[in-house]
Amino acid sequence: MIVLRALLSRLVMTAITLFGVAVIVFVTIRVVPGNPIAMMLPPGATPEDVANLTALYGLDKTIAEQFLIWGQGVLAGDFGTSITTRQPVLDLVLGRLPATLELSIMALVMAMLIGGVAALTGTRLRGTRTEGGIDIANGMALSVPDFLWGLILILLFGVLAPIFHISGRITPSLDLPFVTNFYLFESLLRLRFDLWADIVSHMFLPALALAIPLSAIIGQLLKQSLKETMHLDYITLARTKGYGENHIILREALRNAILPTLTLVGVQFTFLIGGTVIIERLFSYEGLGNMAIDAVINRDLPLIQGIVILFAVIFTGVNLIVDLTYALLNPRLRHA
Amino acid sequence: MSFLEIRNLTATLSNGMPILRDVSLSVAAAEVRGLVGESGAGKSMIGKAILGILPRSVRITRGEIRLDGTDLLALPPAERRRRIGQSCALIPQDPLTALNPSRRVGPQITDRLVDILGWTRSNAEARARDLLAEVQIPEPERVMRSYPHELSGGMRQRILIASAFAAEPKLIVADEPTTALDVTVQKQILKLIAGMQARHGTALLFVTHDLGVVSKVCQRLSVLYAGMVVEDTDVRGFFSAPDHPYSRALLAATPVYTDPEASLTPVPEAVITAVRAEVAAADRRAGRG
Amino acid sequence: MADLYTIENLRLSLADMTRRPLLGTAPQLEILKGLNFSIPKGSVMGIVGGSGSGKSTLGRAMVRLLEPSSGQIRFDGQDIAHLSDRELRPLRRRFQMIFQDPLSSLNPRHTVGTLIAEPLRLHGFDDVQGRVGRALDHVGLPRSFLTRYPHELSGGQRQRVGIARAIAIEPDFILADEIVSGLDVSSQAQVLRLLEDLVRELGLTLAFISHDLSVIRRLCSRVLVLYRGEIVENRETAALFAAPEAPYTRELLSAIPLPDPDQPWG
Amino acid sequence: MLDGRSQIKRRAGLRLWLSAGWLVLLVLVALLAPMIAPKNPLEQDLFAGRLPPFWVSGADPSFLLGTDSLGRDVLSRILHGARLALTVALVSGLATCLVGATLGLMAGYLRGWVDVVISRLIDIWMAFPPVLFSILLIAVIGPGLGSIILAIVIIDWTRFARVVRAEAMAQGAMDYVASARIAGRGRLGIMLREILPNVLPTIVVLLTLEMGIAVIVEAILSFVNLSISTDDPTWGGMIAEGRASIHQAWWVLVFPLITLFFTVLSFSQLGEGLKDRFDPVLR
Repeated sequence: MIVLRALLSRLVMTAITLFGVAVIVFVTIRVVPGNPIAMMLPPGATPEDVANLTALYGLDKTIAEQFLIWGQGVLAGDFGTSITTRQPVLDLVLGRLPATLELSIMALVMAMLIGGVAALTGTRLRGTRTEGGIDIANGMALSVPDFLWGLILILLFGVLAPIFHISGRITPSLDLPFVTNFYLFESLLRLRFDLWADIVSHMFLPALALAIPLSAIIGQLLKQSLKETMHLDYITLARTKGYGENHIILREALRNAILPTLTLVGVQFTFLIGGTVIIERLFSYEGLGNMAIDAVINRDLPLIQGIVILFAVIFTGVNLIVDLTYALLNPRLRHA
Repeated sequence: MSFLEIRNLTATLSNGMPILRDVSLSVAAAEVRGLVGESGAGKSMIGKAILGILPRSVRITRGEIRLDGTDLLALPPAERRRRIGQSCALIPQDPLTALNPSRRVGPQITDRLVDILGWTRSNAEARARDLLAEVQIPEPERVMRSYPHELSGGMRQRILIASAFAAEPKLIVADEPTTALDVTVQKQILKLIAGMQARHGTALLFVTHDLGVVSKVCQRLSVLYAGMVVEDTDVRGFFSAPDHPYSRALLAATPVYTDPEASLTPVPEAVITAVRAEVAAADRRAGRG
Repeated sequence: MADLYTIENLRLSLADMTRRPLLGTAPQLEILKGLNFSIPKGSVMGIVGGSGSGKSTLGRAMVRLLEPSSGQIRFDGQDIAHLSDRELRPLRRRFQMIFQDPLSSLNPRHTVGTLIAEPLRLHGFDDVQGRVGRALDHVGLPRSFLTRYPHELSGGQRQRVGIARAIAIEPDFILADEIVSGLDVSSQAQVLRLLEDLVRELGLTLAFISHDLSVIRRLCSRVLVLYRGEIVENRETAALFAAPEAPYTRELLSAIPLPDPDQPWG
Repeated sequence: MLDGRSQIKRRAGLRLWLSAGWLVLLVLVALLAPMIAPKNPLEQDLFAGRLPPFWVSGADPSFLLGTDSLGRDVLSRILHGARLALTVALVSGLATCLVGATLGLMAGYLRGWVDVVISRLIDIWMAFPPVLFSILLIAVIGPGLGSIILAIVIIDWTRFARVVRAEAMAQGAMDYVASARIAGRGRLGIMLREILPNVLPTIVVLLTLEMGIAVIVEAILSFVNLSISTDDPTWGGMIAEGRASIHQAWWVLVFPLITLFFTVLSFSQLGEGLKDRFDPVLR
């Protein structure tokens, strides 16, 4: 019963967060000094052109009324139509979402691999020069943001030693048999490894750029958590039982050290998704983030709102999942 | 031939500060030896040195630890770890952190029997059930399937004692096993440990700062100050007339409710300076030796 | 002799953090279940009990670090159980506390001098430096300690700074919460002897919380035995040790291992 | 083998000096840019477009680090760009720190409804991708130095609030806070005298980190050309142009990137180095 009540209050909080985000983005855009419509019409437009376009988008009503109309629409799944492309916002957004999700998941996997290996090696070789080296690398990876890593990777592997593609999501010339927009996964399902390799070659550098700072955070958190766990009595006890260091780290310490790191990875994952905005722009990768920048530059209000709300839904969704997995994995809570 | 023989064991911190100073002591088979001293006296360091769990910053610079005739310090690490795993066990201090929170209790008792001693799973589980019964834990079956957080502090300490005796080790190091417990629970645990030690005939090295506990549980004791053994005698002799002035001062400082006036007398300054001089003399001898 | 503290039907419940669900509020756990006792002026009251007996919670309620759920706490005649922080402030000077863990009760960022002087300045005392110096002398610490940081001192020395801070402000009452449990036997004896002298010299009223009856035997004139939030015995010290009435007190006494191999330890 | 602690001190000392050195150099460059820049950063010379750095064949030695596609001197533009970067870093870093740390301290110590409101705000802010939020704000309040600083403060205050709140809560449980209450100190006094001094080292690290992040945010904004007016030399603007002509003129991207890299790194390592200084135990 307690878990149900906890879940309910968690959902209420999620709703408040989403509502808060919606209000902020809705008001921020409309507090524009100038009139957004005026900025979009060609210079020669007459005043009544401006008037009926304003009416069309309901911008003549008060902000509160607009919010209500828009809110009802959103709850019914209608996010309004994009000003620049005249297409429903929902279709545009859901069309680009798979690309961003694939990139984020690939970056997360990379980050967990790099961070995990760094933490385990650092723990296993405590006190040696290697650990010192890992710490310095971690420090640098952490303090330099994904934007710079993206540029560095473009220079290194795009120009100096062109191994990977540095722009776009797939070589345009190829004919695409895909039904969904999940190119990476669908190419695997269709066993089209040629296409898969091409897509990976396009995604590798942007994913790595996103993964480097995240891997440093995961690496440091996991190593710190492992270090604290290694001092506990049950680890000392395991040593007196005759177990070797590797067994102790992997079989006894890791499972307890991972739990606290997991919750923070959840939070960092949402920053990762946020990070795709600039990385997709840098690699001209056709994802949600890239579209968001264009939407803002073109003052496409409905599209901006749609994208921001979707990001917020992803953020709160990921956090919810992380909280639940933490509860399931942690034996103490599992019996709550 | 005594089962455990420590000769001239000397250890220092990485910055050169000595932690153990030329410690020599021997423990006969089935003997209960107390290691007593104030915090920082190095008593638990000796236990950790034997079990090979010294903190990374402490290094043994000289001496031998002979277990059943073999000097553990001369063995390669893997061999030494296996030898300790087979013939020694630890009863830790804090029952709340001595059991892995995300593993069930059963495997934490049987894993050593199966992985290190090569028993079959069924024998190991049968052994675990017997030992849990011996430490008076009701429903051993259910307890083996439960997680540590579902059990009380006292219960967990019993499980750790059962786990230590399960492998029939020849030597058990008990590192302040009851300090974290209430005095009423401490009494039951101490009686339990003493009882099992007698039944299993295991040599027991009992590390504590509490002279009362030593008088109840141990046969012989070594008193330590700043990593140096200042006195090494049998319990009855010690409590009737301790030989070393520091031991006498320690006994006089211990609170005793039956004699409020005499107990709790602070250790005189003179005794401290004298024992410190003794330590300095030992350092000079060791420096030249 | 008038009573400094009179406690009537004191109840206190706290949220049980161990059973707090992932997000909801934690269930309430009653820790003090209706306590009635009083502490005469100038006496040293021992409060003993195992872990979970509520002795620490009682202490914190008496110095109003915690607000009780119900009941009265009369300090020198005035009920302070439900006063607001503002109303409590003028009274705060009169009841002080010494904590168990000397490391966490001294702010690592302040020097010993500041730690002792701060409360004096707060309550507008004059000649602050003089009083700080005298407090250090009282607890047997050299004046050179004024500029030292807590992490540079030993456990025993830190505890003396805690005592100096409490007595500097000339309180009527001091609560000592397990102040020697973390210390070695030698510094334990020194701190307790110091406390004994201070009570006599300054005419203090003291509440001494401990799980160790042997320590209480020496220091306290009366003893309160707590068991799961209830008082099971409240007796004059000598009488309690001579013939304990409550079964739990008897069990506590018989469980203590005295440093004597011949003592029958049932 | 060096004792563990002095080894940490040696490495921390090195890290502190290197990062402080770079930042001092940057401040000097920012102040003296007009005097020391070889060329006028805005002066275009279409005949001298895309000249490589001096050591590459075909270079014009007077353009030490080469020129961009409009023939402007890369070195001079980097030197002038330093001024904007530092201004943004210092001003928005301090402002964000002030707002975020104060709210975090209040939420962490006062708890109650203050904590609920601030935590809810933090949650909402974290649901907003920071880059998108900054671009949106700039698009709304218009480009310019003031709006960049305002945008950074509005977005990044949660970075301080979250950490300071957690630390203030942990401090709140310590006995020295209880003993301050016993001494009769009020809540504000406890926050400033007891809790803040212990949270300061963390705030210092976050502050220098935030300065680094501010420089990056400015670079990103000018990368999507939402920063100051376009012709003013900014590192971000140079990077954007360098990215576009990466195959023809790699140096237009490389040099501002290196400068940005060392600046950000120095800010974060400075924070770590200062933190050790603040901790009396390590001192």
